[in-house]
Amino acid sequence: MIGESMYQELILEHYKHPQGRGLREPYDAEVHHVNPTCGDEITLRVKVDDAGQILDVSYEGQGCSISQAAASVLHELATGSTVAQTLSVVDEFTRLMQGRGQVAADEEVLGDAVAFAGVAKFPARVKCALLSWMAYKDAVVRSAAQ
Amino acid sequence: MIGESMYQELILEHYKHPQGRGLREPYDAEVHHVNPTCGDEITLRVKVDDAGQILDVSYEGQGCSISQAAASVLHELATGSTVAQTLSVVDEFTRLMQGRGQVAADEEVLGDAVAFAGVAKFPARVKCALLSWMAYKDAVVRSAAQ
Amino acid sequence: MTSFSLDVEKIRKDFPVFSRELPDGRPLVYLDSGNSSQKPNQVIETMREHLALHYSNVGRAMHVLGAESTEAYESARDRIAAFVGAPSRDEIIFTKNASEALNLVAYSFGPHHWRASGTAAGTDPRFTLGPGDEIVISEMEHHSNIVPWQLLAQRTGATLKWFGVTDDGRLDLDPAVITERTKIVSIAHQSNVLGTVNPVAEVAALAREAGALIMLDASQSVPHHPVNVAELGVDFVACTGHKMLGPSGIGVLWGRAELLDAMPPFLGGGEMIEAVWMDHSTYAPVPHKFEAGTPPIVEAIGLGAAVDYLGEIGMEAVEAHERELTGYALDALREVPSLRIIGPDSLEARGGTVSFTLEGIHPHDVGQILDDQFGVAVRVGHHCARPLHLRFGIPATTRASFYLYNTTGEIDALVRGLHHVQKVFA
Amino acid sequence: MTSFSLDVEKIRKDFPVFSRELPDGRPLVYLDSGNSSQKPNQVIETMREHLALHYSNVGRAMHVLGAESTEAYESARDRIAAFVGAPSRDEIIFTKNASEALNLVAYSFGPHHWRASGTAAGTDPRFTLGPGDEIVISEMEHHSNIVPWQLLAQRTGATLKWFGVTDDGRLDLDPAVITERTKIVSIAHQSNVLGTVNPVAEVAALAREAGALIMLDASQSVPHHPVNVAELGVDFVACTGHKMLGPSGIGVLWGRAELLDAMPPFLGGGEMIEAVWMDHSTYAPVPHKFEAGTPPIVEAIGLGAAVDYLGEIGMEAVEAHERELTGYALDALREVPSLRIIGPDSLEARGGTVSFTLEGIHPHDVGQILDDQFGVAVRVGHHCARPLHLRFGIPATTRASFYLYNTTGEIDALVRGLHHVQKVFA
Ligand SMILES: Cc1ncc(COP(=O)(O)O)c(C=O)c1O
Ligand SMILES: Cc1ncc(COP(=O)(O)O)c(C=O)c1O
Repeated sequence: MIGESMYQELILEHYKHPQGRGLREPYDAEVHHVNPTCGDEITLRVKVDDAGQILDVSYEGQGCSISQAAASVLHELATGSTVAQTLSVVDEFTRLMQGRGQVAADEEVLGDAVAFAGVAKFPARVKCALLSWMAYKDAVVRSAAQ
Repeated sequence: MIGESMYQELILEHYKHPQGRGLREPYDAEVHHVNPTCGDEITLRVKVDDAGQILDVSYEGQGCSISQAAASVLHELATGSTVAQTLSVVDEFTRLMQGRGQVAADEEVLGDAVAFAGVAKFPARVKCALLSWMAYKDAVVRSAAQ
Repeated sequence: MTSFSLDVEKIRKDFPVFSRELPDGRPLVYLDSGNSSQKPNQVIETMREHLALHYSNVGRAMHVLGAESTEAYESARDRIAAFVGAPSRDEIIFTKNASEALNLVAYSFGPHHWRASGTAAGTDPRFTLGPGDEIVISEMEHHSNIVPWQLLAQRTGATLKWFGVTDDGRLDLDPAVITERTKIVSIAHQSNVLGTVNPVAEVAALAREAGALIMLDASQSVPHHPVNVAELGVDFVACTGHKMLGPSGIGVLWGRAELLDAMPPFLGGGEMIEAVWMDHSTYAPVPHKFEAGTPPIVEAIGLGAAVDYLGEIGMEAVEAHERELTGYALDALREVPSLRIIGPDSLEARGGTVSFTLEGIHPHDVGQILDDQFGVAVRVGHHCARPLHLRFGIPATTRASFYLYNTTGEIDALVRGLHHVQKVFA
Repeated sequence: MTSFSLDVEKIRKDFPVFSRELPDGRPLVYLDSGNSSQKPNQVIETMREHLALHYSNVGRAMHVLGAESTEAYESARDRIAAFVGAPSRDEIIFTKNASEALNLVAYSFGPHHWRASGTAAGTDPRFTLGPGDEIVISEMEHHSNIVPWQLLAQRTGATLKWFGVTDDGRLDLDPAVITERTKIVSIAHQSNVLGTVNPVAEVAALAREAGALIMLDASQSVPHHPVNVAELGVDFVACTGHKMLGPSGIGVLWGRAELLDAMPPFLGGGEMIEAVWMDHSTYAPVPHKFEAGTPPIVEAIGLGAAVDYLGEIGMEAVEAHERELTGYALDALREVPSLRIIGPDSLEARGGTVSFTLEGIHPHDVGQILDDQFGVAVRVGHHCARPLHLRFGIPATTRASFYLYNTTGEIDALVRGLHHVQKVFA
């Protein structure tokens, strides 16, 4: 059952007015992720400084409002934060998404990303929400490896 | 559901006092049939004269009371009858047995064999009842081929 | 609404789910029967009663409950055989779903060397397959009629070929696809995305001419049209219980007896044998040869109740009702701005399944808002027919599919919902 | 009776079939749970309610009903995983019965040349099999744990070997049977005829030493004992819903995740894929890789309710109760003249299944009269274990099998019936 509408105002806002969209230079790592079940795609770049500060997350993609809005929210949360901090947000977000609606969202950690809590009830949409976040994690790991 | 007890007095009588049991000479054809699901076996011989009169049906076998009694009843019905007559009884008996209890027994044709009507409800027992009758049909066909 | 074919109000009363309210008081508008249908009380009650009072294992048990279960199970086979026009009840094999039925036939083919080595599999030349031999399917197939044949091609080295699909969603019946190397052709009777009903007679004629066997995936036709397997002129037909008012866990394979007899066993186990020794076995006659282990007993009995229900209403009436709904839906959807129907947009040779896209809005969003705001249940995605979507260059569609319990009022609700979706994403 | 372990009177009230009278007013004495068990209201009602109000297809549907069905289906997986002690829920694969689970594993092995040709099947060396390689089973197996391996041996040219059975119905654990050519060992956890519980740890140690995989047919153990698949030290475990208070049409394969990941797909179709193109596919992660097509949704949910029920009562208590019954039955049957027990006649390492012969009376006659005159339902025949009967030189046995709802009074009824049978055929 849908406890609350999945389409929080905040998600629609981000979908209609995506933050930080577009691929920018410079960057340390670029990844391309696809969700084969629904065809959603994202190309994502990160720029990290030596202190582990995220200088930019830039992206381009196509897909449903959830996947697009998730990328936009990610951009806002990550930019200006640190690798360590964002990875723990990614973990919490993943835990929430994979909790099949049984897991309470930690607003302290998640910030705006808490708006996606309703998505967790829909296994098919969880992947949409996670697409950009998994791509981000991948990109950060690769950038560190360089 | 068992409409009536399968163990008609007549069946038990034939089981305890089998008619015409034992393998006898002379004979025109001998067959050996096995029901692999329950291990019932029968060896059966027929002696037919030139006019198509059944002079003897002799048999030896092992198995449950139904298969043993069916052989005994067969011996009584067939001996002294004709090939043509008995084959139509075999057909009627087969029809009854395979009718899953939906088919009314024709007592005129079947005589004592009508006692097996209750068996038709039990797919697993139908083969027991038919074992000797199928063997008989086989033997008669073979004897005619000679 | 008034239906000229069916008393829909009466029918809806048989389906308890329609008496239910969704959260927040939304009514349920169920337009996803192509995915799986709802169940009438007659089916639910038959299953409940059997489980409660008559249940036991079938075939092997000789007591009262065993006899009752066996009788109910085998009588379901009789009724399903009659429903699809099978010449013999023994040609009806119970599987767990249509996918198993399709896989069963695919696994009946073995490489040539099995034949040489006297293996149970592949002893009949019609069921041997090797490099150079061909399997033919189509681009509009459900994954369940694609993947089993891909796996078979991999096992044997045979080549997988397929008919394309035209821009208006019809089978592109290029006669060059089937050749004398073709050993099996397997296509959908009705597409689960396009609604297209394929020209079975023409395909069967091509297959026959080439000496190939032909299988029909009738998962989407048997629930919605009068189907007579004998008249179709094919060798195998698969369908599935849950799409035709029956429970989950039960499917049906029909095959011509002579072929079923020639096929090697598929799953090994209890009930499919005649006699077993440690080093070899002999097998039961069909249908039991293909029903290893305890079958879906209560599920087959439930499906028996479902075909009784459908038979009483009459499949001609079901078909006519869905035709009315489909005509109404095609007209109504044409009015929605930027909506593109994927599949035939006329009523000719098509069933009650309508898939479409809305410009610039992802189907996942369409489906979720329809559900969330209007209680309208449609299916969104590639509907297990990804190659067909690739063919049309789209990742996904929204699909509305109708059944005997649907009304034109529900189609109105869908259209209202689509207008709202467009507003949300404007 | 008074049971020290269970409140049987209370339990019996949960099973509607016990409120039923057989024709002619006979009471029902159900001693055939080894064949299939009866169902409590909790299971029947869960299924009815789901079918009536929450049913839809799983996984693929994004509407309210789809979410409810998916949640119920996947939550059943969670509960079953917990019930059998699976380290991960994703290691629980739903099949249609135990037979399919056993066949699934058998079909995972392919010939060496598949590996060379890069086929999906047979790419992992543990799952390749050829002439000289060995498959090991035992002489006490159910046909469902014999025939799949015979068919595999035929497909690959591997050799089928087996452990014998001792005169008192124990596995003859000749260590020479397993060699370094052995690739898979598959044996019953508990025999469905003898009642014997096999020494899994010893067999597993032999298999491990030889580098072979080991599978357990736990169809007769999971319903009756606390079973923890992780502690058993094996690779695969099969069991079946209908023997453990669940519905027909549902079985379970547990396997170690690492192996399930390495195995090729078995049945192809919807839901088991990641992406499909016309010429190839990629596959979903487990468990979905092995669940092609619409799964037995309501059946899995019913099985979930069954393990909830068993879990609440406690499997230790079920085991203890059956132990009491078995001890009582062995004592009582020993008193019947000319009765011979086939299998262990002590309580050591045995479950609540007692098979026997009566001198000079065919089991088919025994079973039928027990049923007909006393309403006592037992199973007669070879119980899908013909090689075991050949081993003992008998065509068939009569088998009484117990479950949590049985009483010593019912065993008394059996014994009374046996005395009557002897009178009829005297
Ligand atoms: C030991 C054993 N293995 C396998 C099976 C097969 O189970 P199913 O018929 O549910 O496939 C059974 C029961 O029939 C059994 O007792
Ligand atoms: C055309 C078609 N074929 C096959 C299937 C597979 O049926 P099932 O999921 O019951 O195996 C479906 C439905 O999912 C279908 O629509």
